[in-house]
Amino acid sequence: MRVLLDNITKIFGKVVAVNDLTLEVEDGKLVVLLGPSGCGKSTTLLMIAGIYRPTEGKIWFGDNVVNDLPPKDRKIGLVFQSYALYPHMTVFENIAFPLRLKRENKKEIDKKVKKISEFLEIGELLDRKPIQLSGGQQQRVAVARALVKSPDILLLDEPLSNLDAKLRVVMRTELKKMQMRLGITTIFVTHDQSEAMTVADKIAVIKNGVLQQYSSPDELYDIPKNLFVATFVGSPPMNIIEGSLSFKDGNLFFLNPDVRFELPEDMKVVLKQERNTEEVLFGVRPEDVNISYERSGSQDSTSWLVDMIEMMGRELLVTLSREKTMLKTIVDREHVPSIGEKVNVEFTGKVFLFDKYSGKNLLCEE
Amino acid sequence: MKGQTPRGATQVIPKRAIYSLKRKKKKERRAQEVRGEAVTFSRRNEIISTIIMTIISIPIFLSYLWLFLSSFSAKMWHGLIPLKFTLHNWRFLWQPIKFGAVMHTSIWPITLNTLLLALAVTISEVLVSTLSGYALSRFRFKGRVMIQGMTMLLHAFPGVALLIAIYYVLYTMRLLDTLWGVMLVKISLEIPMSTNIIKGFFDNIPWDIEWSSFVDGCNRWQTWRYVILPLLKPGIAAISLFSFLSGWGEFLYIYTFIFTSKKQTLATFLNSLIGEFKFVDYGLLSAVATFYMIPTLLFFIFTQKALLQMSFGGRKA
Amino acid sequence: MEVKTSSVMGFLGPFLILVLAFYFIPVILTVILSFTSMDYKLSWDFTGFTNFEHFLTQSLTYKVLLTTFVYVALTLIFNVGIAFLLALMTTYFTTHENTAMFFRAIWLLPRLTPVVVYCLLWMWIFEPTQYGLFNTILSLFGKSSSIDWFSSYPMGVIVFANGFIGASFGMVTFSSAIKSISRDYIWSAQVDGAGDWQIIKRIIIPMIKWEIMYIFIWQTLSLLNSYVYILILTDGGPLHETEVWSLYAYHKAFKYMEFGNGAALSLFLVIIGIIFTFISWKIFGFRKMMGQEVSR
Amino acid sequence: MRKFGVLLGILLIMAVGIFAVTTVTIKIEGVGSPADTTRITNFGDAVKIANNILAACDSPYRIKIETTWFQGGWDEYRKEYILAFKAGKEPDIRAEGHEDIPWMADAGYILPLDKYVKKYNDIAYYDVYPSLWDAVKFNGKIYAIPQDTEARPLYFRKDVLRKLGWSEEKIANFPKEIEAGNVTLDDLIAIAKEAVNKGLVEYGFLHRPSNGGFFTMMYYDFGGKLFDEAGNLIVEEKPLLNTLQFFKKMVDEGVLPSSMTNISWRSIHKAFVEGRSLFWFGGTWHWAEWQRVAYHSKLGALPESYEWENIGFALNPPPEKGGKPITMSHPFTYVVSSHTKYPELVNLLLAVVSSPKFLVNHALASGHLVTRASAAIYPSYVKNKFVASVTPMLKYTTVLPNNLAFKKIMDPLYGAVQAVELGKLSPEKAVKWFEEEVKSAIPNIKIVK
Repeated sequence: MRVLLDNITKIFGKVVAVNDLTLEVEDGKLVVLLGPSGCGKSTTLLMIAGIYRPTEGKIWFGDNVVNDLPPKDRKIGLVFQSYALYPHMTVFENIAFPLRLKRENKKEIDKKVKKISEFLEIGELLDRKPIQLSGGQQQRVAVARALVKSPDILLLDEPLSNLDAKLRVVMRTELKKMQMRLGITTIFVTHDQSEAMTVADKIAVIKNGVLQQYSSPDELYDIPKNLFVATFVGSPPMNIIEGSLSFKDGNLFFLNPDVRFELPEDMKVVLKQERNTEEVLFGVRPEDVNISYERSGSQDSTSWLVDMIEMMGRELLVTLSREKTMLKTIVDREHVPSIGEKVNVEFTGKVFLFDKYSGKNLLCEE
Repeated sequence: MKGQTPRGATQVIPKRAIYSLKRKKKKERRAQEVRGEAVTFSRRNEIISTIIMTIISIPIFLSYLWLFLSSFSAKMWHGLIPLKFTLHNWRFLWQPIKFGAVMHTSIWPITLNTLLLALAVTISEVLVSTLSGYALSRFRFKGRVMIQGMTMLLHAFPGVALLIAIYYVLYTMRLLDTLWGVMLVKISLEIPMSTNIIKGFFDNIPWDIEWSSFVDGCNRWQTWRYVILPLLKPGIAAISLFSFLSGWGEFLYIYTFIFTSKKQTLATFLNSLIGEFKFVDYGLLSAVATFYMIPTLLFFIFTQKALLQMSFGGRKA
Repeated sequence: MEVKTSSVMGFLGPFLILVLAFYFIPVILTVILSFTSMDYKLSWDFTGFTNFEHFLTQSLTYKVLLTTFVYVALTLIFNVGIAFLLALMTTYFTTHENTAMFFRAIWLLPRLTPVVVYCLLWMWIFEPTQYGLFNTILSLFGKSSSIDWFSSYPMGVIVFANGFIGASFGMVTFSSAIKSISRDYIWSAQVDGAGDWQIIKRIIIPMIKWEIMYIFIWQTLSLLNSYVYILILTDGGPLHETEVWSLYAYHKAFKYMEFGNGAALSLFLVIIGIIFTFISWKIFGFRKMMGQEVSR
Repeated sequence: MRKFGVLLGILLIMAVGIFAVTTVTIKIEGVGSPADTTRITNFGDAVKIANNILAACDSPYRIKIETTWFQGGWDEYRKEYILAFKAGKEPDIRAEGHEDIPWMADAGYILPLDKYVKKYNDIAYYDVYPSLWDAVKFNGKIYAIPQDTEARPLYFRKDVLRKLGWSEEKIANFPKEIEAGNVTLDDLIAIAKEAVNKGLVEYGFLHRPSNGGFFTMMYYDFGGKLFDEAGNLIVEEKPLLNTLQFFKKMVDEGVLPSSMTNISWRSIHKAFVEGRSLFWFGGTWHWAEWQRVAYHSKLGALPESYEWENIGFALNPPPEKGGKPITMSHPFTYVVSSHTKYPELVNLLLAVVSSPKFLVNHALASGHLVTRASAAIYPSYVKNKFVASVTPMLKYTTVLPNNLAFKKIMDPLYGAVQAVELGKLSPEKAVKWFEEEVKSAIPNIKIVK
């Protein structure tokens, strides 16, 4: 089922939780609402669920406006971060609860519960109480309860946040697999960008109730529309350096007391000449910062001081500094610098430019 | 941000907290507002429930209103609507009142008695229960569980069933007809409960805090004064409040164990005004009763919000 | 902390002495007294089981037993019911926290009011003339003759008066219990298709059942033992219609000066108290109760 | 020099006299209707006289008194004494209804006073009415000093009778007709019914709203006895039934409110003094009470002239024509704690307070009757029209039995009346209920069928 949020606004008292949000979730896709806590993503989800009524705007399910439809009539399944498994009911009763409320007959209920629990591999747990289950099992039960009534839409509110790190990684893949198998339209709320990147067909990044960008994970990573998206997506986050643009000899430079970088040709095309002395933010992802130990001929490379080295497993995260600027870079373990060492830096991959004041990506013209 | 009070938040706060938690209140209000935004929320149900609540609250609401109003009025229409303002009913404040041909003593010594009793009960109850609460929470010793079970058991049957026997105990201790005797009975009756409350508060103060204060260089006294006491304050406030009010309102023990009219308190005084002869002068009675209610009302006004946030009863996780 | 008995006694001493003096000794004295024929002479003459035989053979005893049962049952239903209703309405149905606070505050007032003042209020509410509150209300609805509540509905009077006090305790307990139910449960039940009634029945009630049980047990005990309000309001009358067990014991002892008989009767209450305590330990689990403070 | 020596000697004696004086505190407690406080306040003057006497006798003691007026019911009054006695906090002198003497004497709470009665006989007790001594005896010993007595008349509103068309003469003769046995209780009901039906009054009758001697008096009126020849406590079923039927009839005829026992004293007095009730089964002290307590919503406390104009009183009529009318006395007495430290001083005080002046003072102030012949001829007493009118009633008086167990009959009797009035039990069933109650309280009581 296609879900369309049409200029949705939600105001609590004086607080604008969601501001003029428009979003279309295509049928059968998994869309992630991503943003820091308090950004309005959960509110949006709860509006879709029918818990909240939007202050303005319309919510479409397929061809119907569902603004006034109570949750029970929306044919949705909802999984909370806390799972909200009723502690006084067994797993079976929990899963059967929606069906019982619909007064389906007993046999039918048994059949459906059995089917869904086998699908989610929790068939043996049916007689237990939620408190006797592990986090992962609880999560499966919650999903089972959401799915048992064959909803049109599955809503997941931070479903993985209560799991430990290892399990989280496993479960997110499983969730994705399950969603693909069922082909159910799914809206998934999370604050974890890596989780979002792995599961989503499309990601909506929200900040302070405003939609920042709605696109596929690739696009989000490659063409962030603004500084917020750029820094929020990707780990470790993008390096941001303050400075200005300057044309010289037909070349466009990013300038800063510590950094001088000639921008690639294609950028020059996008950016107009007039932007000569404009103050901008220069962004480069850590994985695109290369260090070398010998002075290269390049003008752009200057010598930086190695401040800190953090072990990240396969790679190392190195913090470099020079006068007023700090840079983080990822270095593989074959070339380990030592602290206090001076190194040269090269920006090899994609770089980004943002407006210092609006935060807009200067390279995406709308 | 989800518009809800996280489950944890209500549990972190020490139970029976008297102090007002502004933040929590805000959150609660927000949670309520949020509910009002729900699609399922029915304005009609809210109105119906408000109407039901109003109707069942009428007796309480009107009777207290009546108490207050009739103390200031010379005449009441149908006992409900005051017709004429007067201070006559309050004359007991500046002169001994006469009822029939019986002169009653001035109210002030009686008020002083009541106040002394209430304060004595409050102070001793706080002292005794803090000591015992601390011991039960912090020490591991033989019979601890037994004593705790005992506090529970005592809690279950109020001493009124034991009135006759308590009379004998007081008699043996030569404490009959003294407010001290009544005070002791009152305290004994209530310490099992207040010990339990205080023990709960001690339980909520982690050992770590105490240890870290030692590490930080506090001695035992400083730990007590700067670390434990502030955390205990809400509990002490709760006990003080309840013991004061119960001492202030005490009737039966004074009625039974006090024989000298000089040692009357407001409760027995008011009861004697109502009297066997049922000379029900509602104007005067309501004035005395309102006077008697003043501390209660003050406490009520200042602490009702906190009172309402206190939770009672063991919650089984 | 392992400590010496002596220092424990330093802390627990005052507590233990008081409890010993005003609970244990009285309980023992009550037991002893119940085997004496102590009367207005206040002498300890042992008469064996005479007192128990006496009250077991009296028809009044059974009437009182029945009255007590009816009184406790009605008041319990009234005050636990109202408490639950209020808690639900002030936490679940009302969105205005101030309204909720107002009602909860109003219901808390009776508990804080001194006994005698509270009884005075009810004397006025049930005043048999047209000046009483209920009669005034009835007359507003066109009923001309006043009802003599105290003699026509004495049980109603004491049930109401005690119910209104008791309700606040349950209300506060239930309210905080309902509030501590995570919103997620309610929301997820809504999504699962539950209406208000279903949520109350299937989510809220099961989730606060411990509190409900606790309040039931606690209130039963307090109702069995509280007679002061009845003493002041109806004094057990008319015709023993409101004579509950504890008042019966009080009357025997302090009206007819049959202290031995009175003690025998209150012994019954003491035993019930102990039984109830054990039951609640069983239900709530002794250790668990120890860990979690229970009060009021 | 000798003069000086004499002076010194006198001074010395005086000094010894002064310094040797010990003031002892005697505690006194009383109870009763709000108009009865003279029972206690009389001591205020009596103590001065007693101290003069002590001074005159060079006694080293002086008396100071501490008085308490008890507010509460009779049960509480009793309970208070027992508990206070045990605690050593009981008053030295206490005003008690005579019917409480048996248990107090039996338990040793009060002092036998024969010795002192003899001692002060010539000045204070020689002319106390002998019947009153009977009322204060237990096992042949005197345990109390009679303090007052009274009668319980039937009050009626003259103004209402006038409106019923009665002539002044008929109204004036009404008490005499009753005394002669020409008016029965049923006749009263008929008169009351007429007045109620004509809308002249709200109530035909009112009686006391709480337990008291009145109900026993009505039982006596219907011929009931409480003792057999051997002096054992009994209850007679037939008179009891008749008594209850009488109350039932009053309610059925609409002349007595069924909720009689729930009306407050204040409303009752108010209703009667305002003429809203034709009859009132009261006591002589009410006459004084109406003059002292502002019951009337317009007049406040009644002037005596108003009373004479509008209120009459008579004996309580018999149930059948030609029968004997009845009234009841409830002598109040002073008892002395057996633990008093100063029995001599206490008895001196009692002798003083029993002097005619104080008896009359109390009698006139509270509407009671005096206990001594010498007080009965006291000028102000003789002059008092009311006292003169009610004293002859004593010819027809009865008293409550001085018996330990009597209270256990009195309570169920009141309960039965209440039940019948409220319509909760029929008179027959009420009798049964009464018997059950009494039997369980006094297992060996004889019930005469």
